[in-house]
Amino acid sequence: MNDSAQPFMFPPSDSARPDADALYLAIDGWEGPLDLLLDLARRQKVDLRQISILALVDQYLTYIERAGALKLELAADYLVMAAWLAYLKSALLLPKDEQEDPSPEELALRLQLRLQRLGAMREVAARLMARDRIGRDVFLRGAPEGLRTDRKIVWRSDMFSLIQAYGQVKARTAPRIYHVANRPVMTLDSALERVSAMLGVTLEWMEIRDFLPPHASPELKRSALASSFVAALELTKRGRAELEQDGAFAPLRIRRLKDSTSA
Amino acid sequence: MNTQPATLERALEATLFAAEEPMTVEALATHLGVLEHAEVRAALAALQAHYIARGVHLVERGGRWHFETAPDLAHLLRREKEQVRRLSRAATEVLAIIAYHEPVSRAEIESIRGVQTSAGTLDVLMEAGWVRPAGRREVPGRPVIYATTPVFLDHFGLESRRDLPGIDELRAAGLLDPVDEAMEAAMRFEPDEADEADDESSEAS
Amino acid sequence: MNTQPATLERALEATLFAAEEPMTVEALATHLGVLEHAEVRAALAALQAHYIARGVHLVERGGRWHFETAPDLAHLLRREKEQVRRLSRAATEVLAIIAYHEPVSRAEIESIRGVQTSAGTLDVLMEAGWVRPAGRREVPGRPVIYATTPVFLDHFGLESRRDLPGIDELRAAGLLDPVDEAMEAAMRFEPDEADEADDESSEAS
Repeated sequence: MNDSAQPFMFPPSDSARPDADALYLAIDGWEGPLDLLLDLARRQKVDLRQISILALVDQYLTYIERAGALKLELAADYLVMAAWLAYLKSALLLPKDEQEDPSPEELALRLQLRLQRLGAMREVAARLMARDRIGRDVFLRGAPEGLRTDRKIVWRSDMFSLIQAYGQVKARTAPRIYHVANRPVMTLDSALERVSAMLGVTLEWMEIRDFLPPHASPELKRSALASSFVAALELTKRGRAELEQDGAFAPLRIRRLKDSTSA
Repeated sequence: MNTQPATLERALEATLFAAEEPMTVEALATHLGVLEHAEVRAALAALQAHYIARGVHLVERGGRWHFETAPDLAHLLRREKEQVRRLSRAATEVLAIIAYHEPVSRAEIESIRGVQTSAGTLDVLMEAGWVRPAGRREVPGRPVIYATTPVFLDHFGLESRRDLPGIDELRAAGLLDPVDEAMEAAMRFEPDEADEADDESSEAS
Repeated sequence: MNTQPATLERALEATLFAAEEPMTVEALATHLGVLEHAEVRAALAALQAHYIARGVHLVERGGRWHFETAPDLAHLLRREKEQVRRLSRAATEVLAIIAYHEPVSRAEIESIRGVQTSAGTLDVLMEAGWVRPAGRREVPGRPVIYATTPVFLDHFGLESRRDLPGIDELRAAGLLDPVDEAMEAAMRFEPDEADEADDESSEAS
């Protein structure tokens, strides 16, 4: 009933790893060279500081021999350890003066210190595992409601933004009215009348600009020029006048055809 | 400080605490190896009394017992974190249109605004509590129509919608721009559009 | 029957009952909108005292607070099927080495154990959430170093690493020092050796 409170699932043990087993000795919990030594040390039931490394090495080598006899496949590090320990044993048995550096005593001490440290760790590991553990000895709430933090947005605006926005909408979408200013123009009819009248005065060539009202505003002058030009074209078409121009943008001249008066 | 709780009371307390589901008296009795159901019932009653003034209550529902948060503290489980955010321009326009023309349908809002209105904009206004659906217009399609709420009046410091300045007052205040400037605004349309897009995307987030 | 619990005490009780994870004083203060952490701490202490004799306890582990069942009721709550599967011996040793030596590199773990540590062992501990990589040691090769987590403290009912069983004794005995250091100390073989050992333990602590 408390399944969810126990996320701590472990594979049963490292020793269950199939491919590691071939070169891995795991008998009665022995896992490696130091482990094996440590276990042997414990079986002597003495303080590691007092233990005879020589005796320990003896036991280890005996064990390896026996294991070999049982046709167990031994891990390479076991054999290295065994070789090293055999050397250590022989060195410890040799007279002192023939020894090299580091001395076998030093090696033995180092081994002892390592065993001591590993022994200490194994002991505290066991004490740690024996504590009141969650999911085994103590249990958490089975069905906690859970805490949730909802983010809530508080919108903010103000009167001015509101009426300003409305003003903009109204302004943007108001019907658009276009005013066209009443500009001074000379119509084609009045230009025709004016040009015809002036052509009647003389038979000489006259520049078309001379037909424009002299005191008109620039806008009216431009309108009059355009109208007078069209009027000149119209009169020429009717056969009442002729036009001439020396080149592009050169002054445009107009004169009455002689016989047109009779016509 | 407290009277020592009885052993059975402690056992029930721990069991119900660790239980993933509410438990019946029978299940509790079986679990704890107690033969007398009456004993369990009495201990449950004592436990319930103990928790009556506390932040957690022991309750029975349909014959099953469990711990739950005291009803007056339920709000602690759902904490709301407030975040103040300014209304986007698009949303402000829609809100203004609703305020001035209510009740209005979405199509009407769009025709007044002259711009398509994303669905999120109305959602934001309803989330803010300023706008509510106010029925349907009895025309083909029966569109939902929207109106403002008292919360809206409150937030904007209005006694009633009649307090909103009229068109003439807006014009007097320079808020209703003359035609030429409206033209200009229309020409500016592109950058504005980009602003709105920004606003609306932030609303959605 | 009981004195009325204070409002903050009730709020903390409800919050910690409902919480899915242990909570720090800071998280509790934020959640409940209490400004003074000292106030929260005081209320937690009162709440802890209230629960001391009950079937459920309020505990602090690595600065985070949670409710759990009383340890003496373990026998009532253990299920037929063990919920915490046994950790392999290799994994328990590695865990102990990390906890007592942290932060520690894999090579250092191996030198203590005298055995190669299979990659799976550290994985298992990290998957359980008890161990985490804690940066790299600034030595050649920059090896990753490992340390324990608050979840580790939680699971093993430790308020802090100072509560690790026997850690003071191990430190005093120099058993947490590297072999090389111990070798040097032992080889010096001087009468004031005891003094030195003391010095080293005080340095280490």
